[in-house]
Amino acid sequence: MNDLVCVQADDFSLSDEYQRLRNINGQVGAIVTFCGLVRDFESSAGEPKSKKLVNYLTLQHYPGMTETLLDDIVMQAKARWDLVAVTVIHRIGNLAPNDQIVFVGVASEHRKEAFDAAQFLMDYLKTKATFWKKLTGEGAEQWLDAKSSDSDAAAKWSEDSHD
Amino acid sequence: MNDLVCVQADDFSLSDEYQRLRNINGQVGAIVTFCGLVRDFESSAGEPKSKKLVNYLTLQHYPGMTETLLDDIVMQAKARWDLVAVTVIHRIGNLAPNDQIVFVGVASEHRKEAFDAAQFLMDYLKTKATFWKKLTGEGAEQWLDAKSSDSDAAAKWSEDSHD
Amino acid sequence: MINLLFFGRLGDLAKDAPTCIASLEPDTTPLGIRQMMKADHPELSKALSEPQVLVSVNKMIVKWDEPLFEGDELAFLPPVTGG
Amino acid sequence: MINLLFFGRLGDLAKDAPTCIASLEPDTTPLGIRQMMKADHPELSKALSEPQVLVSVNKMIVKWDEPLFEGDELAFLPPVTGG
Repeated sequence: MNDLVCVQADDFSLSDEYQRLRNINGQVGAIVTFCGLVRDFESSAGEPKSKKLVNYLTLQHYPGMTETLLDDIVMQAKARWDLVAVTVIHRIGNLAPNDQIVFVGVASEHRKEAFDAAQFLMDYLKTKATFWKKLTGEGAEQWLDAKSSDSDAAAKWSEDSHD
Repeated sequence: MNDLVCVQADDFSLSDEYQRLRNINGQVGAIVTFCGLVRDFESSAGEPKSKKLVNYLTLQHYPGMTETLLDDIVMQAKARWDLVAVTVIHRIGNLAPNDQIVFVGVASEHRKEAFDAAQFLMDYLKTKATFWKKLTGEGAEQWLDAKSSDSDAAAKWSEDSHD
Repeated sequence: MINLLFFGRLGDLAKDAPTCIASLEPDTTPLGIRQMMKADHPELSKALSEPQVLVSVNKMIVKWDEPLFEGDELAFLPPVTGG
Repeated sequence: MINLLFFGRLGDLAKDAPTCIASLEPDTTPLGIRQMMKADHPELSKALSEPQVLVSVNKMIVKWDEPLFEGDELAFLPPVTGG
């Protein structure tokens, strides 16, 4: 299997993950990567205008369940598009501004499949995988709310009969 | 300006380009990268079933005109989406299988803008920028035809009234 | 015995709540356990009753009236916010 | 003088074609130059006549009947295939 799914406290290297995808076989013509970073200001779901200074985010997950859900999301993507390989890495623990949170990488023959699958994986990961985020900043802790824009983005993939 | 447009014979480093985008400011929450690679087999536009072994591709461009067109494509993307920074690098000269041909990187606050803009940039770059590709393989040279799927992909962006 | 897990904001509210239920009565469900907590942990019980909260048994999402069995791992999941 | 540039497959066909036009007659257009080549470079002229071929003057796409002026750079562009 050419796919890789990992939940880890350690940082990841975009360069290493890219090289792995690039060297899988000679038919890889397109590689799309997504990296999510911690921003230095975060707005709550209900109040997009009021931004809060971030000291760090704490990423919690449900060990065992998360990996199963991520495997399932990757399998769905591979069933839907013609892909050579997929990587999903999600970090947990305390993450400071500019730290990497999540990596999604997709290798395929042509670019459309890689773009669509990477976006699908992120939309599903945001709304289905068992991660929770707590913001520590301005002397207070606050669990972040799910964003309705994320559920809308994930719902779009079930409505589409064709891509 | 945080944007970078470059046509060069030299290889590029995904890692360096990613770090540049990552460090522009603290509001970067999403980075999407696209890398195009030379595949070891290439099919002609008219005959998707008959694949030709690739010894190398020769990338030619129109110096001066290409850079102007790429600058214009980047400006269009920045007018259309809220982006922090964009990088477009396109290589020219002889490129062997697995070599990197093109890099597009987009940094933004949220992921949707970065995904849409990266895909838009690639669709436009494929159909508007003055590059030509010659395939050398199986003892013959052959200029590659434009693909109708690429023009269709680019046309989609003008039809969409909303993204 | 049934193990109880509370994630996200529910974890903060469940600091004094039991982490397991030692003796399982027949026909116990996640809903029943939520109601059991009403007396000693009213704030937690209220948070568990919010419509977005999901419940899983042995890492599979289930309905609130799913019957529980000895050895099950019951988890309460607020809306996820990964990525 | 007008410089002529041929890209992609047109460049291969234009190996023996002139790279410039030394003396410019009034009202010359890209179409006129294409027709001029018919006699000595019939294959190139035919390729230039394909409907997908675009023409640029000083790196801007123009119509085939755009008037040309002394010092212009005229380029013939087959369909692009970058990326």
